[in-house]
Amino acid sequence: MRLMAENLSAHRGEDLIFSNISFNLRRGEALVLTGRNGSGKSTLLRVVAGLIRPAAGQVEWRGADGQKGVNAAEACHYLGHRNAMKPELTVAENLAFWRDFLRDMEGGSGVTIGEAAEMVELGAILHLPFGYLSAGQQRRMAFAKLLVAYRPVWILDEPTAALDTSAEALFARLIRAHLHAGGIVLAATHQPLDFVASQRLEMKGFQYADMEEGI
Amino acid sequence: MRLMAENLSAHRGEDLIFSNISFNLRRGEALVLTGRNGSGKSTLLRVVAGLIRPAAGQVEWRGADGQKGVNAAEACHYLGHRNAMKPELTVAENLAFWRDFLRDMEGGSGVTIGEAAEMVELGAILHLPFGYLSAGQQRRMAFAKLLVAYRPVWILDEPTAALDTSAEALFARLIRAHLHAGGIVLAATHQPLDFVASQRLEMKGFQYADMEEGI
Amino acid sequence: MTALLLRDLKLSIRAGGGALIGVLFFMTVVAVIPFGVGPDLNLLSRIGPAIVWIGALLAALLGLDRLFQTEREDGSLDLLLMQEHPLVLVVLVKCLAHWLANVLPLVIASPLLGLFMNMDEVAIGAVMLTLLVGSPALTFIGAVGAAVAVTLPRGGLLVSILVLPLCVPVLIFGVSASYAAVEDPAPFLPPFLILTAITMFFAVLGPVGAALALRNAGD
Amino acid sequence: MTALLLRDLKLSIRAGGGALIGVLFFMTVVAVIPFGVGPDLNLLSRIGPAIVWIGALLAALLGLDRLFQTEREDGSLDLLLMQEHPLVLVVLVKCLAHWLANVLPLVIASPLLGLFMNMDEVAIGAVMLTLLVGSPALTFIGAVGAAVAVTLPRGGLLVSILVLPLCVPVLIFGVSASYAAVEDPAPFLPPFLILTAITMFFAVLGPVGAALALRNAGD
Amino acid sequence: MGHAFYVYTSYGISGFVTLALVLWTVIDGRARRRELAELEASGLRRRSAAPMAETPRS
Amino acid sequence: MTESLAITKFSDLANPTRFLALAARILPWLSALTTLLFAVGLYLAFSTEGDYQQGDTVRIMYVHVPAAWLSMMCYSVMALSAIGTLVWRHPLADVSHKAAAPLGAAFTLIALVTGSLWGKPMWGTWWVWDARLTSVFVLFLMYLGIIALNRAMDDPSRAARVSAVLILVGFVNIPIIKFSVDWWNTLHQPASVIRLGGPTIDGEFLRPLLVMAVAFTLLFFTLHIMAIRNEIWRRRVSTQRRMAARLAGREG
Ligand code: HEM
Ligand SMILES: Nc1ncnc2c1ncn2[C@@H]1O[C@H](COP(=O)(O)OP(=O)(O)OP(=O)(O)O)[C@@H](O)[C@H]1O
Ligand SMILES: Nc1ncnc2c1ncn2[C@@H]1O[C@H](COP(=O)(O)OP(=O)(O)OP(=O)(O)O)[C@@H](O)[C@H]1O
Ligand SMILES: [Mg+2]
Ligand SMILES: [Mg+2]
Repeated sequence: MRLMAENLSAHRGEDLIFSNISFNLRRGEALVLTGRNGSGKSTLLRVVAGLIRPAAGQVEWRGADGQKGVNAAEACHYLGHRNAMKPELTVAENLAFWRDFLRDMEGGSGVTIGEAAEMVELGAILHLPFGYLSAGQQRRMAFAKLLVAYRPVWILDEPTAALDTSAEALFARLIRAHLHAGGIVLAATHQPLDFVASQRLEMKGFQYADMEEGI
Repeated sequence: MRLMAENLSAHRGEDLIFSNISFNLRRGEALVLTGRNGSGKSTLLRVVAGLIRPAAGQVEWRGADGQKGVNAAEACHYLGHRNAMKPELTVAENLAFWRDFLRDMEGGSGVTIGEAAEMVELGAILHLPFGYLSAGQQRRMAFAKLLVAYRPVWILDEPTAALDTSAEALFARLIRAHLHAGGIVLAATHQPLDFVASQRLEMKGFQYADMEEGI
Repeated sequence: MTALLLRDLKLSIRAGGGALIGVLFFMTVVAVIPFGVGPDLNLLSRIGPAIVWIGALLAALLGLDRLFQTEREDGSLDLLLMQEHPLVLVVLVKCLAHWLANVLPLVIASPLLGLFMNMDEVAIGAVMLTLLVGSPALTFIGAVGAAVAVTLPRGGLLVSILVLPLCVPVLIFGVSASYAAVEDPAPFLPPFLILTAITMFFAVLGPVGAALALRNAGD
Repeated sequence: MTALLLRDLKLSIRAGGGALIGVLFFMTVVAVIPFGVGPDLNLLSRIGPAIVWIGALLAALLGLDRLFQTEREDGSLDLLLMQEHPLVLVVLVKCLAHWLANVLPLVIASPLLGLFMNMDEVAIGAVMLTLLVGSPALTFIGAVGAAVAVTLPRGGLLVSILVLPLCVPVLIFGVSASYAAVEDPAPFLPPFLILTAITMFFAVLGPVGAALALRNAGD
Repeated sequence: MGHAFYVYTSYGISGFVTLALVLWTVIDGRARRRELAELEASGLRRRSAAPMAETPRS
Repeated sequence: MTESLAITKFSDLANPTRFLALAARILPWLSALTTLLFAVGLYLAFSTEGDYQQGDTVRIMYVHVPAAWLSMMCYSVMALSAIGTLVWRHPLADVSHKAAAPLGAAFTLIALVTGSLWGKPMWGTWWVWDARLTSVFVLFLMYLGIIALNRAMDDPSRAARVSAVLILVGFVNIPIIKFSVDWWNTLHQPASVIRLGGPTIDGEFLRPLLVMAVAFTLLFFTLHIMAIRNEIWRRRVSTQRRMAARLAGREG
């Protein structure tokens, strides 16, 4: 299992956001992106998730058998700034939908909805409409979404924004567990995350040295 | 100048979220709320901002002359979880709208839009539609909104979520300046904020001892 | 307040479609009706006013249900609620912006549409006048519905049930005033005055109701 | 996919208005038309099919412009785009859900509406049949517009120009097929077959176009 | 007159609706009263079992 | 009778417990009186002569007209309660308009159905889209909407406030119903009982009509008081249930 990126660069509008970024992640490895606001962390994560087409370079995913079977995006869970949950539906309905829609990828299986909610310590409020939850509770539930369907790669964009300290520790624990089980994690964050990141990448925004390549 | 709350308690749906909360803030004082996710910080801030009607108790504001002139809510800036900016409009248009709509309260005056953007270190991207900004940039611009129209009280709900460390320091500096100029700040946060909070309140959620009163 | 008006106008032009949707929808309706009634010009001119009025109702309703929902979703509603501007005024201005961007174009286009429907000058004038006077009422009524929709966690459905019935009287008087202008025995003024009264009435009641509902949204 | 269908149905019942809006709207229109055209039952039955079809157009348009917008605003669209399900299928399912929740009720209610409009049995049957066959095309066309609206940061205007003109042929063939069923000289089958062809054409083109637009939304 | 059908149907339907309304109200009231009684019974027991809930008030 | 009752309800009975006590005392008498009046009314309705023009069908009037009146009166009661909710924030007012909505819907339904049944022999059609019929139909829809609105929100006091707003806005429909026959010349009968200048209806028909009208009014108040009582109980049950759940959660 391996997630590789080669010489990625990406545009937003007319502006080059970053260029020449490469990494190579194996089972159990994590990459943490840091950098100033607007330096392009979210953009990079979205490129990896296949949501933005890179201006150059490519992202490659090899499954357990070493084959380039599926698209990289399909092996990924993406937790962005927005939670991808409907405020009108209850938490349980939201989770059930994503479980049924995403379905487990081969190589693992998700937990039940009740278990996932317990794992983020919110088992008691599954019946509330998602819109009623507090900001931190919403974030936790969005994270629970990663647990109900199995994906080897987790792409997390500031997962701990709006979380209290105990929940931060909880997320770190869940991420460690995922890594331990052979998963891969790509996270962008401003706060030190409490898990061993095997790789770090500081985004610096657009480098003038790269300008020639960008044009 | 004084912001007082007496024996506040509030419901959400049918549930009592907190009860019997009182505080008293004078010129230059800050109150920091902490507490677990879902403990009711945001609810308390919204009660103070007049957005939720308290189940009991009241919020009172006395202006510089010691008179109970205006409603407490009108003396407040409220920066909630959502940024209150339209993604379709440019940053400058958004700020200009809030400046014109909110207008300065007597006792002070806001800075110009350009200056406000400079103060949050984003002077260069005033022309971009708000929806194009990165999460942290959006948050900064939402903060700039507090600077374009003067209000003595700032109510900040997790102002530093999604911010990088330099922006955190920047916000702390701006908040200190506001306090220094005789303002009042009420903030809920999970991260230690770098300014002298004269008061702290840890929200514990609903207290069982208060239950009889809630009904 | 002007700031709010301008912002809402800008938004409805940039994001919503605004002006054109109403006019285009109307064109579509006009394109279809002749298939129904056949190329009978007399008949067309007879049902013309009713059709124009129904088109206006549609245009007024399009997008109206989200009048406050968008504000709430991005948090602007909180700030609007906190200000000392009377909330009623804020609602009024938002209604005005919606009417200007979505309904007024239809009123302006109505003579053209009247020509398509083979209506005579008097009828066209009457329709335009009644629309001008009556259509704001639709917006005001819709605003109450939109405000109630904001408070409901899951209730768009209800709003339509509540709002549409209230629109019926407006339509009835609008249409009957238009006809009264053409058909001789019926006097034009009484229904027209009633229509004016209804609009004025809802111009007060609508914003007050909407403001009350918004104040009580509380969340 | 079934999960998506069910979720969308749930959402449209809970939040959007869905089923009842179309039917209720129609009731209002029907309640008003007699005031316009007078209690002339013949005339009512003559314009009936056109009115029912216009009602269907409205029902199809209600909320359709936000089909993908809501998904995008809360971030769900990202996840939908990332899956291996062909995107075309996702769009198709979303269209289906929208059609089921918003347009089908109108199709089902159309006999009742036909009765109100004093239409005879053949006309009612014909309208129902043409609606059943033709209205999905409206949804598919609208989906393309909705997808384009998502990709354009400020392009609501474009969408309406794009969508409504494309709907006109559907409407025209639908209405003329309904009339052909009642009026003798005109044959029913040709317009009906053309209508079917249009629907089938848009059933392919619509989702493909929408999927293409969504893929290139890229942000 | 041959209109008896209309008269009796309208009386019938009105009677039916009225009766349904009355019955519904009465039954609803009974159910609520029963629930209240049940709660009273168990609630008293609960309070005695958990006296701590009462103490802070005094 | 009805006046004084309404007054007591809004001022004296500030607290629900007092209301419950009074309701328990009044209800038996009220229901007995209602039954009695219905018996008398029905007897009169079937013993009087038919109309020379309308024949037997005139008997439909004795149900149709009281039901139609009540459909409007019930809405007026709701509007009064709505003012109570919004102005005095009185919890009993919240309960009152919530309890009245289903009753109003039922009476409106009766008026619609009997009207249709009367319309077939008189006008030759079940339904026409004339102003009065349309506006009564609209009233029916509004009752349904208000009921649904109350059910859709899980915070009762918020639901009460929001529906109060809607009730007040919807009140415009009442004068429209009442005066629609004067404003448009329609098929429907103009007012002949409640009008300036006294009733124009024949005494023969007036007597049973009035008895039935009073009977219907009493029925409404009986049911309304019962429904309010039920609603108060319902709220108490849910409050206690929640308390119990909290205690259980704490013990566990
Ligand atoms: C579905 C159809 C009908 C509806 C919704 C309806 C509704 C009403 C309403 C709301 C009133 C009370 C008006 C007021 O107090 O001023 C009323 C009264 C009355 N209706 Fe109807 N009606 C219907 C059909 C009919 C028909 C078919 C007849 C007889 C031909 C009829 C005869 C009357 C009479 C005689 C009154 C009493 C008027 C008065 O004395 O004030 N109605 N109806
Ligand atoms: N309508 C409702 N019914 C029941 N509970 C509700 C309702 N709305 C909100 N809540 C609950 O109210 C509580 C308080 O939420 P609040 O947003 O004030 O928390 P918070 O302290 O700001 O948390 P966070 O740190 O996550 O932002 C939450 O537990 C939430 O689930
Ligand atoms: N359409 C566009 N045109 C020009 N610039 C754009 C456009 N869209 C986004 N940008 C810019 O792209 C940059 C990268 O944003 P991105 O969201 O990747 O930053 P980030 O590192 O995630 O920041 P944060 O820490 O605040 O989340 C930002 O500076 C933003 O202003
Ligand atoms: Mg980011
Ligand atoms: Mg919060």
